[in-house]
Amino acid sequence: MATTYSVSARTRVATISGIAAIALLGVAIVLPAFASRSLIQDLFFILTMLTLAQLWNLLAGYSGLVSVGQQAFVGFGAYMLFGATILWGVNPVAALFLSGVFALLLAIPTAFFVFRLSGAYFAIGTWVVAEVVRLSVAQWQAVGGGTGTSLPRDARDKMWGVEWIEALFDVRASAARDILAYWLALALAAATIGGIYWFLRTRRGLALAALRDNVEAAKSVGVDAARMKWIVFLVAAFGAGIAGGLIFLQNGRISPDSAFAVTQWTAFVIFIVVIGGIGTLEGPIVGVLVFFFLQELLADYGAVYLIVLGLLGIVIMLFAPTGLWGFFARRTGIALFPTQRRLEIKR
Amino acid sequence: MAPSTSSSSTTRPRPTSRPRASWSRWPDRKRRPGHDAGPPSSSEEPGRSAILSLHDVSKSFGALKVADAISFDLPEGQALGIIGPNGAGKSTLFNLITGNLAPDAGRIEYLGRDVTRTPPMQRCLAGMGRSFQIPQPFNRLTVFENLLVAATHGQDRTESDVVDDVARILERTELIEVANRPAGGLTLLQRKRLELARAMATQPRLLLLDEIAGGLTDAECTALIETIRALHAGGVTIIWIEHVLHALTAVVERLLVLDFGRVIGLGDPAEIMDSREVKEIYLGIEV
Amino acid sequence: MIWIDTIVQGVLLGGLYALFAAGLSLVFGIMRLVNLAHGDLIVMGAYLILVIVSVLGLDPFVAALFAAPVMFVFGWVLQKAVLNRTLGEDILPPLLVTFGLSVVIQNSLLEGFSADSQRISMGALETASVDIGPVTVGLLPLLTFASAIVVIVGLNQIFYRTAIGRAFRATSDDPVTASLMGIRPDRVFATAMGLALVVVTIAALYLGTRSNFDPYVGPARLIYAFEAVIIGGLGSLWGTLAGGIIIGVAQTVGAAINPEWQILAGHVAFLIVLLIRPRGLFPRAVD
Amino acid sequence: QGTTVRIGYVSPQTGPLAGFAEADAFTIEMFNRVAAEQGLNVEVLVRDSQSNPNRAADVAQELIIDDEIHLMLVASTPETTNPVSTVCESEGIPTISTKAPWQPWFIGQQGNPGAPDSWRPFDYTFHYFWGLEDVIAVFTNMWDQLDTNKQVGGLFPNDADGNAWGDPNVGVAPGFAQAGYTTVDPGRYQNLTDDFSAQINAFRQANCEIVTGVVIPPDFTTFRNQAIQQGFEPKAITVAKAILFPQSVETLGEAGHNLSSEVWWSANHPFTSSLTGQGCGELAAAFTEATGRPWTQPIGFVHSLFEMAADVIKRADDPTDPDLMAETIAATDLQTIVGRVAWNGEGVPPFAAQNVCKTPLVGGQWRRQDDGAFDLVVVDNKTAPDIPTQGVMEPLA
Amino acid sequence: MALLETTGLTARYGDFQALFGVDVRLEEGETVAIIGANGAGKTTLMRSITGVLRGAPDEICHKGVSIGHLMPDTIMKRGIVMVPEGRRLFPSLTVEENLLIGGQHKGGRDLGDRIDGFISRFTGGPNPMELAAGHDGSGVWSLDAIYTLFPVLKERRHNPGTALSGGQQQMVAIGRALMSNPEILLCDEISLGLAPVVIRDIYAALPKIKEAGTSVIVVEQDIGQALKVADRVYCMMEGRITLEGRPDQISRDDIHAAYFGAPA
Ligand SMILES: Nc1ncnc2c1ncn2[C@@H]1O[C@H](COP(=O)(O)OP(=O)(O)OP(=O)(O)O)[C@@H](O)[C@H]1O
Ligand SMILES: Nc1ncnc2c1ncn2[C@@H]1O[C@H](COP(=O)(O)OP(=O)(O)OP(=O)(O)O)[C@@H](O)[C@H]1O
Ligand SMILES: [Mg+2]
Ligand SMILES: [Mg+2]
Repeated sequence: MATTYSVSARTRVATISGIAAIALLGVAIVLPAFASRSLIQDLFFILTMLTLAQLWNLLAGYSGLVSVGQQAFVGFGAYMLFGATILWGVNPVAALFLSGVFALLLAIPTAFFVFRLSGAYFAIGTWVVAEVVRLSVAQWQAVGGGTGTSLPRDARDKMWGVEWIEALFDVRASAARDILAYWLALALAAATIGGIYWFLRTRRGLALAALRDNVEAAKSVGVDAARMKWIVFLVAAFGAGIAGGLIFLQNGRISPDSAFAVTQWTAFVIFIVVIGGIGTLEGPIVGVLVFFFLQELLADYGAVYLIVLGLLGIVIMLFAPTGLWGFFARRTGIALFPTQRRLEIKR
Repeated sequence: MAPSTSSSSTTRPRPTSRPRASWSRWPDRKRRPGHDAGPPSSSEEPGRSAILSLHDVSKSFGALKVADAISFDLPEGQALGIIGPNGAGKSTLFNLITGNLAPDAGRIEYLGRDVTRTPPMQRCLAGMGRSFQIPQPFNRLTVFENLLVAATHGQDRTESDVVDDVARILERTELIEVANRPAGGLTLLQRKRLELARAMATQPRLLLLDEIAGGLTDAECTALIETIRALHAGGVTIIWIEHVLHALTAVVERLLVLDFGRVIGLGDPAEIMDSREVKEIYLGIEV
Repeated sequence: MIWIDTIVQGVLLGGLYALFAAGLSLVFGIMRLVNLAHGDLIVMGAYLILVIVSVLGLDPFVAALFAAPVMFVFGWVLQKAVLNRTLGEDILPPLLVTFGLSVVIQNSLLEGFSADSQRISMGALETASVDIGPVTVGLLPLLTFASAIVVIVGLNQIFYRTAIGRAFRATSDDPVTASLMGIRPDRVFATAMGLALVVVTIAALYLGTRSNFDPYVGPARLIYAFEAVIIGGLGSLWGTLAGGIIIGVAQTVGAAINPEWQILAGHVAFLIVLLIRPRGLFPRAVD
Repeated sequence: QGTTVRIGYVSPQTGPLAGFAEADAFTIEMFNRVAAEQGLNVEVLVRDSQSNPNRAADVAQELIIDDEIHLMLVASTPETTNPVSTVCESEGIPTISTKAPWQPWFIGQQGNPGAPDSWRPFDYTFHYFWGLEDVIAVFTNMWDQLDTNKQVGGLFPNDADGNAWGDPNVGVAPGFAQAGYTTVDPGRYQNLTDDFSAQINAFRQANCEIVTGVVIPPDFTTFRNQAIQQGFEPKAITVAKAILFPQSVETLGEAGHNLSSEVWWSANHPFTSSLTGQGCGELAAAFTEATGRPWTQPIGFVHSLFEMAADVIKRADDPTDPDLMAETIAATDLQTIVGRVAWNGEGVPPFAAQNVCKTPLVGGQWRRQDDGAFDLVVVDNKTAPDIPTQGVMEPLA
Repeated sequence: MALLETTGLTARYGDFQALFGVDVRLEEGETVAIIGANGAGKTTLMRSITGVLRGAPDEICHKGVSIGHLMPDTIMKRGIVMVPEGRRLFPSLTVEENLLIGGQHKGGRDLGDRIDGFISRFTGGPNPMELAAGHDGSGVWSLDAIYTLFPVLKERRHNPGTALSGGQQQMVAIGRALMSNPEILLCDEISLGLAPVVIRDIYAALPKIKEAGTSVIVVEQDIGQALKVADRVYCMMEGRITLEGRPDQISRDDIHAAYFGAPA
């Protein structure tokens, strides 16, 4: 009797969804040729929120780090982009990378502090750190202090690729900048989802899932919980920094209040993750779509939109804590991004 | 989609637990007979060095003293049973040994090194494997993945390296049928088996088992005894907390009795079981 | 002289923050509920008082008396119908639900009252002042501070002298065992939230009279309140007062050096305290 | 002219700055009526910034991309004008902006306000109002009428106005110093703060007899109450922004009497509207009649903004072409209800000459009537002698 | 009609079934002992009776009323009180407060019940207003009576409950349960982890409790103790009753078989 064992992580749904994802990515890349400018802007918004949601999901959904202070990294990344372009004359597109790096650097002392805390204290601690960063940045007069500042025209004009896009699609500079920002957001979102997916399929990713389920047990089978926490926190800060830089690069204007807005960069992101389904890669994708369509639907009702969003978040948390995707997946068993390793036995 | 990992398909008969290949963080990692484990203490069996020694280890929860100056040496390769009434501090003792709890006082040596402040994860890498009394599966992972985590992290190994080992452990613990089911859906019995299987997957050198025999049928119990005996025969040192005494006495060479966090008996199982104190305190039957 | 004045003003400001924090401390202490909507509840209370003042033409203090029972019932129902379902090991559900509540309250107030800033007028009391030794202090801040003391003394009396206080503490320790004593935890929690909202009403009165408020000012008040609670230590009401005073003094001292540092100094003081004592100044012995 | 010209208008209709937008509805109603009479094919799309700069930028973006406006009008404090102007400049939408001193508007929109070499003019956005040099002159002229120790305490928040006014080099302090006044500036504070004891202490410490600054209305109430509570009584309080409106002063009761402020428009200004032919007094009366409220300064400026819109649309060959519109705006020379508007560089430094036009500024003081109502009385007109004074500066209390 | 009776009682923790149709009966004035090995389901049985684990209404019957679905506090107000396994004193309460809280809600309905009763008129569901009624909580047990029963507690009454020794804590736990003058007292392993002398002291209190008219169920692993105090004994194994009888009627071997599933 020769029994052979092997691991497989492939499913048919995943193969199909993989092909679909690549096709979708292809369509998304060429989309600016057909789409209206407002659609491009909407997609930019969706993609950046999706990136932030995936990163927060990595933090809270997989690592139990319920941070209410991600706006610290979004805002700091954004401000470093403005600082780098205005004060040091860096090309804004190149400065995006600096956004990530500086957010990462900020995350190191932050982690030293907040990792001393746990649970609710951790959440509040991250928030206070974000406030401290906001208030400190508001003192930085070279980028406008509490008023904020705008991306200077010179910097904007020399953004890589804008002229090329202008020529390619025959659009005005402002529309070309939107297209560039959209492509960058697309790349960022794809890299974030792809990166997280890849990570979850590595040995470390499995350990992360184990930690999510049971910290004590994971430690007892040799999982380095502390290191995982560090990795995840720093990665999330890096990604949030780039996303922040990109959002405000597209925006063209920054102020401490908008860059460090807890509602926009954390509360909404949390809603997206929870509505979609925490602890899954699909959840934030579903969540961001729901979030966006709600916004479109209720755009004319002002604050009512936020009231509905808040109520929806509450209702989902109370009655379907695994979110819309969790609800769907439990019934169908479908996973678009399977990370489950199956033991195949051939006799 | 990334290609899936797959393993080589050989089925060499190999003991589930083999001598440790590497122990990267620790310099004196080789298993040396007669290896000096600190001061040569009251080791009853000369020739076998202590893999684990506790020196006056104490722990309290508030006013409740659950470990009271516990000291003992455990020679490498021995199987030690621990018994004691509910709440005596048996599970707490495990948590102290594995680092899930920090002692208030005292010192714990493992393989001759002071590990009192070493985090549990490093103790695991150094070869301590454990099961939890209340099963602690990774609920959203499959049974197979539960073992995979343990096998790849308890030992620095890649997934494809460990597949065969993991599968063999699953067969041994009769979990192979449910290998691809989420652990959260297992019955209590299966969870208990999973506890044992996962501990085995870390390829421990010292295996700590907390009440894994409760609720088994006679046949299952016999199978369990066989599994543990085989591990023991493969050179693994074992500490086993158990209320099912006949299972315990079938395996262990020495018995430790805990009561109120104190060691009230340590020695040959038969003698210990026969002692008046134990009968009174543990069985509650007046002799 | 200027420093004495700065510190006195800071202490009085701390009284306001302690008032903001007292209700939060109550629910955090009793049911480990992190209420991110607390700041918005205070703002909601302020609007309620404003409406009563302008519709019925009452004195703000009398209006608060009317508002308090309304807020109590609101808190009771909120806890019973919504928040009780979120309590448990996982901190995410309460965090998220109260976050949602915060967004809902803020935007409902925005819909109802627009973004205009409002103020509850107290007439001559607003500018009245008394001389205390070398410093002149406003009567209103003094009244705020006195109210903070009264609230904390009152809550302590309820906590340690009454049957419902006993029930609060017992339920907080162990809801299951409390239910075996004839206490229904969800009712106790609902009562606690109701009580917290009575305290919130008092805080709202002073929030609305000291400076301006609009639907968005809640989160900033929440963060000061949380800082006060955490600095004080979980469940210690006097600790909360101390925490409020620390934040208040840090703010005025920071502002005296440079107004830019006013709020920053409060946050930094919080971070420093937490760095030195992660469990706050007066933590409970058992958690 | 077949196509409708769409005009976007952004202002803070709610929030702490809501007072600035008080006359919006009244003015737009008037504009629509007059436009219909004159056969102008226009549509005005109004958006509320809620006094929040980020929202201002968002609604501007919406107006441009979704509503495809041709002309943007924006008014009331740099918190509103700057984000909107920036968006419009970037999108290439012609914009006329007002009701913000020109330095915070122009310099505040530059990437680095601290580096004059890096400042650049704008192609599409045009602003008319007064500047810090005017407010310095007006304030010091008013204080010169009193007998003080010339110690001035400054309340400058960390916002666009506050940072511009409070700047030690290009803010108000050097100008005050030239007129012999010493400025005590404790530093920037956050808007909507709970506590002003630090500033009060600092002013008292420096024995300030005058308080000035650029404060949002709610914060001024907090400051004034705390100052009285803590026994700080200066001889003059002359602040911009906070006490422009009778309502803000009325909430202070007695404490509002003789507070002084800059006056950019009043019912007594000697100008007439190019749109309706009304004089200032007539316009103020019409407003009071329509709304039942006393006249306020913004009435004139919001009115003038729509005068501008009508004027450029009439003059432009194709109002839907952004570049032509920008040229048309640049070439404006119009007598409006707030005075002459022409971007001819008069009284403006060269770097801003292309985009900034100045209108006259005088000083006024609030006088409490027996019935508790307040009147704004012009007490100084040295900077614009054609605007008559109605009294002389009096000390507080 | 028995005072308390379970019929076909089942209980589960998630997917794990812990009780499989347990039938137990307690007559007025009786003391019943339930013995069994670790994990046999004794505590689960107690938790089911007191409502901590809830099930079908008819599975548990108290004086002819189905109570299987009621909340623990309602059941407690009917006069069924438990001394939980592991004592479970409230650490934030002093000894005296721990005792007082036991008598705080003795019987009858309180404001909360009235409100819930009012709400249940609209929502349907059990009306605690009616179900909590019936037991008035009067009787011999008071703070003084407890201090007389366990004099050592009086000396330590202002200490936090958890600062006492295990035996003293057990006394507080018993006293706390007695404060409401229960009709039925459930004691879950009150000798657990205690020294034999202490156990003797605690068991000495049982007759006094019975004298006051309380019927008692004791859960014990200490078989000797259990057999001494009980009128009737049930033995449990793996969620089932495996033996029932009077202490003098059952032999060691019966017990051993019922305990471990196989003859010794
Ligand atoms: N984290 C903790 N906090 C407070 N008390 C604890 C904690 N863990 C255990 N205890 C208490 O310590 C005592 C010893 O518990 P432990 O789990 O070690 O007992 P055990 O000997 O394993 O018992 P069992 O046979 O029931 O498993 C018990 O009284 C228990 O209630
Ligand atoms: N909260 C729980 N979740 C899951 N299983 C549980 C839980 N509590 C108890 N069990 C299981 O239910 C079964 C019966 O437990 P129970 O506590 O009723 O036993 P017991 O007879 O009281 O044992 P002991 O003598 O140890 O107190 C055991 O197998 C136990 O592991
Ligand atoms: Mg144990
Ligand atoms: Mg039990």
